[in-house]
Amino acid sequence: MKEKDYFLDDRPKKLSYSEVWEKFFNWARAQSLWVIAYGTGCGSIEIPPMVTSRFDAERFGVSTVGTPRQADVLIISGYLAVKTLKRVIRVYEQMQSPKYVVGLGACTVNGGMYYDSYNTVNLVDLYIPIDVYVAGCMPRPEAILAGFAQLMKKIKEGRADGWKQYIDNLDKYRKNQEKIIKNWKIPNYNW
Amino acid sequence: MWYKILYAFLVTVGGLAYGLLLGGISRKITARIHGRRGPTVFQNFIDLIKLLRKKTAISHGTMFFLAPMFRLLGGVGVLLLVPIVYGSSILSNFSFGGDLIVVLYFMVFGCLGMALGAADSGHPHSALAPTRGLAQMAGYELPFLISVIGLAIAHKTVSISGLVAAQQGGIFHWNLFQYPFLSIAGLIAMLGMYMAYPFSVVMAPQEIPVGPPTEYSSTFLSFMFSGRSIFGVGKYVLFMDLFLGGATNLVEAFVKTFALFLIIVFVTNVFPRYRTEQAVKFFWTYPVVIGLIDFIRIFIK
Amino acid sequence: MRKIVAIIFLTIVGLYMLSLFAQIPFGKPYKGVSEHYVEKGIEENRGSNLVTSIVVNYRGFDTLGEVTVLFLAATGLSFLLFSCKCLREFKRIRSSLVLRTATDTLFPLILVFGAYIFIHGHLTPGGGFQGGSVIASGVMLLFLAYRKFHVNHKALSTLESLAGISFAGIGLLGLLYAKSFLANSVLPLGQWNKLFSAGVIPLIYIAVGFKVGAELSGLIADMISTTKED
Amino acid sequence: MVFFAASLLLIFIGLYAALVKRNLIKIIIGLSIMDTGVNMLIISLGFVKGRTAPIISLKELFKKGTWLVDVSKVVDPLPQALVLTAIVIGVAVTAMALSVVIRMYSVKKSIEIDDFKELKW
Amino acid sequence: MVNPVVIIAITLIAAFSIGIFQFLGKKFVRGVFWLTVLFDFAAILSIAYGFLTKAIKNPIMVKIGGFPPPIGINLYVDQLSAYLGVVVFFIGAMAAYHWLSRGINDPEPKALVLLLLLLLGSTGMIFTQDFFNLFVFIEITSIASYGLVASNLDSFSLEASFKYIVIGSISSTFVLLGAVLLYKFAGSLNMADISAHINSSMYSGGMLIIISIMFLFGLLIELEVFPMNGWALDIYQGANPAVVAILAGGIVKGFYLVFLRSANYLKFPHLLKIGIIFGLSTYIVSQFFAWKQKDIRRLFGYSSVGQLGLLILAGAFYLNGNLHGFAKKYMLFAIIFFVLNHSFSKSTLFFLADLFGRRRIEEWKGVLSKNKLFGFLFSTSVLSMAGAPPFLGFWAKLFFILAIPKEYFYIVALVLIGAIAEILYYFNLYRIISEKEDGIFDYKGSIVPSLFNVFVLLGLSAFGAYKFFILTGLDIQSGKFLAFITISSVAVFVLGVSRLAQWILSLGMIGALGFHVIKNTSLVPAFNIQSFFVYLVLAGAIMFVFATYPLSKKYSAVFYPLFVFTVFSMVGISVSSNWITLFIFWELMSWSSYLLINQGGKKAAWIYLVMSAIGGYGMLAGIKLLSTGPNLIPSFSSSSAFAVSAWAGILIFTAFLVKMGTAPLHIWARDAYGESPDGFTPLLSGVLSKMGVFGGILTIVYLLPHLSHSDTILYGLAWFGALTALFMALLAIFQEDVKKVLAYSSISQVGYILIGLALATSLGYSAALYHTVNHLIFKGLLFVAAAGIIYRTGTSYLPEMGGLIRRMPFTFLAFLMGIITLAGIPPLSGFAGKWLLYSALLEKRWMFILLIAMFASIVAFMYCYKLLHTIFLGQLRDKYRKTKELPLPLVIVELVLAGLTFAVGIKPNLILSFSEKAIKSLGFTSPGYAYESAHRIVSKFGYWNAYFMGVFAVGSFIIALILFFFAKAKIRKVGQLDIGYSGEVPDSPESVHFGYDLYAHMRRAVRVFIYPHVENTYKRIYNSLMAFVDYTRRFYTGDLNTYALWVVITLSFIFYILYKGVF
Repeated sequence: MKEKDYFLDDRPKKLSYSEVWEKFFNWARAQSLWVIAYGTGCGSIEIPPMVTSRFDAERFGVSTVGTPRQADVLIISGYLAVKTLKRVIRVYEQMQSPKYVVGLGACTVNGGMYYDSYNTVNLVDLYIPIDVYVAGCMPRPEAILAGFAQLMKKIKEGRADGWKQYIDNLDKYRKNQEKIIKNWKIPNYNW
Repeated sequence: MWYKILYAFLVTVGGLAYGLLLGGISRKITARIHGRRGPTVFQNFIDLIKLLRKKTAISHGTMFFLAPMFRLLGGVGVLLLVPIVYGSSILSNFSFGGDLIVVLYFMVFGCLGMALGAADSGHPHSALAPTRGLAQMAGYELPFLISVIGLAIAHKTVSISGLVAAQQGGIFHWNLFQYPFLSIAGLIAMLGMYMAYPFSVVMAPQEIPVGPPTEYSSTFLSFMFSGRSIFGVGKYVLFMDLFLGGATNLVEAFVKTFALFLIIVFVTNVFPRYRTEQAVKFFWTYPVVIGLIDFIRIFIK
Repeated sequence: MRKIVAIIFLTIVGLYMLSLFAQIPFGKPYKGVSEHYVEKGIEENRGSNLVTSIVVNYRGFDTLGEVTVLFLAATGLSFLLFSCKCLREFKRIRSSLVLRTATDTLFPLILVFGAYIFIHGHLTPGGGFQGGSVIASGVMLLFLAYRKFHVNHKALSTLESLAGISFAGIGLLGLLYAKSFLANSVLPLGQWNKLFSAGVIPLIYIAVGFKVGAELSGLIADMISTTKED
Repeated sequence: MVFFAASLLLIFIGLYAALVKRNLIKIIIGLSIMDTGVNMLIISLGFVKGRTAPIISLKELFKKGTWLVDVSKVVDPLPQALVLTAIVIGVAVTAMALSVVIRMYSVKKSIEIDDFKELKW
Repeated sequence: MVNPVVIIAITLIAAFSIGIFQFLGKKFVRGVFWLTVLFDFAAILSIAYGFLTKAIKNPIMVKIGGFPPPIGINLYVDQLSAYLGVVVFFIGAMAAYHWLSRGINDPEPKALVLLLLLLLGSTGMIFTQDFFNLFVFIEITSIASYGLVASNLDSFSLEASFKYIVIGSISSTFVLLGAVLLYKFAGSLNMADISAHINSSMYSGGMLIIISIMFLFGLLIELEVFPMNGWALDIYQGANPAVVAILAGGIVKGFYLVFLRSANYLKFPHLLKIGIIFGLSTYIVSQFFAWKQKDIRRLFGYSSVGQLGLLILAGAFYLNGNLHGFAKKYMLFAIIFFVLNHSFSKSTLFFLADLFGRRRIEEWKGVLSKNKLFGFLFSTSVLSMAGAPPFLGFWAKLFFILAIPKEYFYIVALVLIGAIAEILYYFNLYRIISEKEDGIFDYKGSIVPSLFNVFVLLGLSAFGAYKFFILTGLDIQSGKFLAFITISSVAVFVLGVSRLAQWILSLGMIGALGFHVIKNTSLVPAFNIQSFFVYLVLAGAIMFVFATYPLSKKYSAVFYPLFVFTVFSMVGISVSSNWITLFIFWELMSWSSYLLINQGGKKAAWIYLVMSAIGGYGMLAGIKLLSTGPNLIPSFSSSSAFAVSAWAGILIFTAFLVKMGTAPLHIWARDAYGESPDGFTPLLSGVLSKMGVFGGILTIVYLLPHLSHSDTILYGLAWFGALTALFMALLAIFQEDVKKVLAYSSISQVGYILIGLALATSLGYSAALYHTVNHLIFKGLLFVAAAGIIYRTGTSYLPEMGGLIRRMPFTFLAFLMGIITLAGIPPLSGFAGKWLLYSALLEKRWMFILLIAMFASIVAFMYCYKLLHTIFLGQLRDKYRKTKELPLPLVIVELVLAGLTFAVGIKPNLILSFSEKAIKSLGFTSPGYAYESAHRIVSKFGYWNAYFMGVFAVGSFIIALILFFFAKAKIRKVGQLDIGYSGEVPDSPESVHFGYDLYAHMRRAVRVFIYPHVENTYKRIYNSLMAFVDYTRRFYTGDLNTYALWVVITLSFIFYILYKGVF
């Protein structure tokens, strides 16, 4: 055994699969979106109304889970600080493919009202692939649900392939990430 | 013999489907009580398919790897060891393999396997949850054992078929009416056994993310999921056999298990959650006292 | 408190013992072995002093023990007080002229008297122990009179050893001659009321006399030697 | 009878000293008194009224024509013999006790019992 | 043969001549001294040898002065006085040698004279037949002792000496008065003559009784009876140990003989009363007062005084106890053995105490490990003193208990309680001494005398055992087996030059015995319950001894000998044919296992020993109750001939319950299991506790049917078993030490076996026997694995472990199977036992017990999981990254046992076929269950198909696995810290490992049940007893006046009880 093998350092391999059943499975994936309950910013306050009685996201098969291992969707709920980005990357990488990212609010698009802060990540897309943006500051639950509908549509059509891009272009993403994260102390790839 | 295996396979598949359906119905009812529309009743099937076809999975080690099999095996084993339909040679499954005591102990098999696998993941929450589960088990098993032993002594058998046979001949021969207090104790224990609210501290989805399977994903999780569903059905059938007089045909079995299921769903949706020690203390007081009424009655007789 | 308890319990024990002695006749004739000692004493030993006959002959073994006890005491004392100046706070005082003069005069007489007593142990009241004591009292007188008086320990020790050995040796001779330890059959018994009579009894008593005298003197010397000399 | 009582009294006075007195020398004195009492008692046990001492220096004490002594004329000699031994033993014990006390005095410069209670419990 | 009087004369002459020789130099004096002592010793030895070989038939009578007895003094040397003389001179010579080697303070010739005269005095004392002469010799002895006691010349010894002088004078005053008054009463001083004058009717009047009391009272003072023994204890504490060794080892025994002989000559009718009152009170009081001693010499002093009390009791019974036939003989041998044992071992102890020189017990810490020879001598003496088999003290105690008439059962009980108290303090001392402690050990003086003493003691022990087996007429097979055990363990010790050699030898011996048992059916004629256990023991032992080799490097050289000893004594238990043999081997097992445990946890071992003693002596008391009239040795079957009180059964059962660790007697188990050497724990749990089961079966089958209330007893036992099973399981949950978890688990499981036994039905026995074997398999497995894990990781603390599955996969596999078996989950062998037991309980309708038993097994899951998780699962610590799989022998044993659980799980017949035979040998026709088909076992209530279950479980597991491979995604094995951790990266394994206090929540629920009530009760009892003793021992104020006062008070008390007289 190696001296330190706390972490698996391998990069993820590119996946190939047959397309025959994929359409059916994509349907299933779209109908069963498990969201990791991880609030990265102010927008996470909009998620509870979304899943509870008023807006009832569960009717679309959207439910929350507490662990990245079982989650399909990561919601970037608002502005990302550099520190938070590190955690987001770890959580994202720990999710199992296929996995999707929903960016919530203006902040994820261009930094929003905090665009000129020293600490805000302005373009989240540079660091992790985002499948769906939901505009607004903050978007209301209706808008988030609309975003989920968009995501489902993308999944069913097989276009929600952010996870694939991430694997394919991991070096690029890593470079971007390491550029703004000063002390990179997380493993090479978070399994 | 070989046809038995075929039927066993069918029963397993049927049980899985039934279990998933019941899960879906439960979610639906919960949603309705919340005033939501809720997912479709088939949501659990969809979830299962999704999980099966996740593209990656991680494993932490051998026990982590094997645990879902244990889980599934435990569930299937319990379902197959209890006779579903009284008198049917086919649907009594493998109940010749052992009596109630065997089933009671075999029930632990899957749970232990799952707990071990979970602990192998090295996640502290995964280990915490089984300890809660085992503590709670020590809680609910006491009233459950009271009712089981009471029934066994009363009917002079521990064979499940024998117990069912003793309840034949009309609704008032059911243990639920013959030994109401034992049955109440047993049914309260059943609530604990299903780890639903108010006894859901084991699986507490948010504090210790879903408990033991925290680190499980993809196919592993789908196996655990299906194992859990089948296990649930097996337990319904067992309780049906114990208290509701078993079933003479499949429809009756459906009706009776569904009735048991409803009890759980309704209790679950109206209660908050107990802490572990509260749950244990609860089980060791009210249901035990209730159960002991009949227990002592049988003891004196 | 202790006194009261002591008196109470002593009274209880005393009453029990009184009740015993109340049953013992006082001054009434005796029976048992003493009859034999009195009746046959002269015939068997020829010593006029029946007590001496008993002490040295009938119960000579006791006497051997008794000598041993005294020897033990002397040995033990010199063992415990060996080169001990335990009582160095106490000085021997200078004695008066009268005492010294009297001692000078009396000491030979005392020695002679002591010797007389143990030599005639089998004829008159007295014996080895008594004679020895008398001799030792003479030695004590010397100690009282002369501050710097020392006894010759070596000589005393040799004397007492020789005396002791001769007592036990006489006993062994008895064993040799009469198949019985301390048997009075080594020497002829002689005639009643004569100095040379009663077999080995006078010999034993002489040995005892020397021994007791030496031992008691040693005792006194040992004790006095613990005080300060100047 | 008076002899018995008196010597018993002596014994008990001696015992009393051993039981009560706190001075080691006084205790030894008590033991000596006790010894004396015992010796007196023994002697008085051997006494027979109207008889002579067991020293046969007169012809009259013999039975006619024999060397056998007339028992009815002599007191019991045995207790006297025993007492002789007892006295010597008493002397020896006293000597030992005194030497021990001398040593004790040199250790603690005291001859009170209260200073010699180290060995207990 | 030499004329005894020559001994005295020569000694005297020598003593006198030293006065001259001292001027020639020390060497001459020593020469004279040694010559004399050797001559005396040889002379007495020749006499004693004459008696021993029956060359001298009648007691030797020596006239002194040529006068026949009543006129002159005479010596009377009988067998006992000759033997005692030998002992006195031997001890005297040893003490003199010892003292000389230590250096005698200056006037050495005087000291030698005193020594010589001391020996002379005591010889004369035991030889003479004249009351006054006796007094003279007593005085010689006393005065010599006065001087010798003071010989250290420090304040302690002087104080002791002065106290001795005063009390001794009082004592001799009474002896003298008594002797003279006896003369006045009977007209003679000769003992035999007086005896002829006395008949017991004379005691109705006041005179003789008061005289006798005075005489005997004087001797009683010298015999150090309570409450007049403060001076004696002060001597033991204060005086020179060399002197004390002679006093305690020889002189006091002389006084004892004289006392008994005088009482016998006086035909004293109240001797029994006196013996019981004073002997017993002395024994009990001193054994208890010794508890609080801080000074080792005073502790030995209390022990000596206690032994004397026992001797007085024994002597009183011998002379006056109306014993007949064998009982009288037994009592005589009890006395002889007591005397010998006490003389040799106590003098050794005093020598050793003197050699090391420290007084306070704390300062003795670690002595045992620092000097092996010293340790050996000390251990042997202490063991013999405390009555451990096969040493002499044990045979003495056994003879004594056997000989006491059954009407005096309370004496048996009190003596045994005293013996327990004795073990308590002796081994508290031993605990301190055997602790590990750094530092330099040096002693001044020669160890040779102690060595001699111990060798004699060992020889005498062998003689004692021989005499015991010959006299009692027990089966000689057992005696031979005892010899075999001893010889083989000594052989392992002697021939085993290295641990490897010892290991091979032990393996070979156990294997050879096993082979012998299988080949030669003389030991176990037909397969029955006994051979069942023989096989069990041997199979378990060979497996566990095989596993020990890698661990043995850190064990001391006595580990393997003791291991072999324990194993063979268990075989002895299994083949014993009557209760006494059972008891002997039982004690052998207890003591040897105590010594083994003592290699690890000292305090734990102490508690184990005390509990074992309570059990063992309880058993002896029960056996005593079983004996009837002339039948002193109750055999198993003879006990069925009559009805006995329920107490016999209960008392006998106590021993077994202790070994099983049943609830209120379990307090030893946790620490003893937890802290015993790891190599021994499997045997302790797997086999040794099963001896309790064996005994339980014997008791229930042979004894209980004949007792009154047998049903109640059985039901009570079942409750004890059930509650043990439950509460020990509850306690196991909260332990944080792997072996302590397993310890509680072990006694919890044995609780199940007890339930099975208490059922007393054939199904119950089936369950019990099956579970016995099964428990051996899985608990042995678990303990072996635990031993290996502790060996590899260096800790037994569970929170320190974790993640070891990655390093020890085989061990994990075996451990997992062990745990599944322990939990009783179907495919493996554990379930069958549970099923049989529950069926048996259902059959008997013991519903509540069934409920508790089943519930306990549910609770057991909690600690099962805890063990697996905290050891093997979770995060692997950095320090264990390089840890290897367990050593090969351990892995082999583990895997063999794991394979067994699997095999038995699928085919329970592997065990059941044996247990059926065993049950049939108990007189049952069927095992209580039936085979419906080849594998389907049916009881009255239920059924179960082990084969199917196994195949089903394995088969469906494989099917599930295959299914999984069809459905699986791309699986990556990740690192141990790759866990979902709220986006954070854990910094170390420790920070994310959950291993401490797993059941904190459960603790809140069951706090009241797991509070150590029982343990605290024991502690409270012990502490209050301690406090009581600490307070009451102030009785010995150290004040001379008080001591003297007690003498007077005692005298008035004796007068009062024996002669109402004036009051």
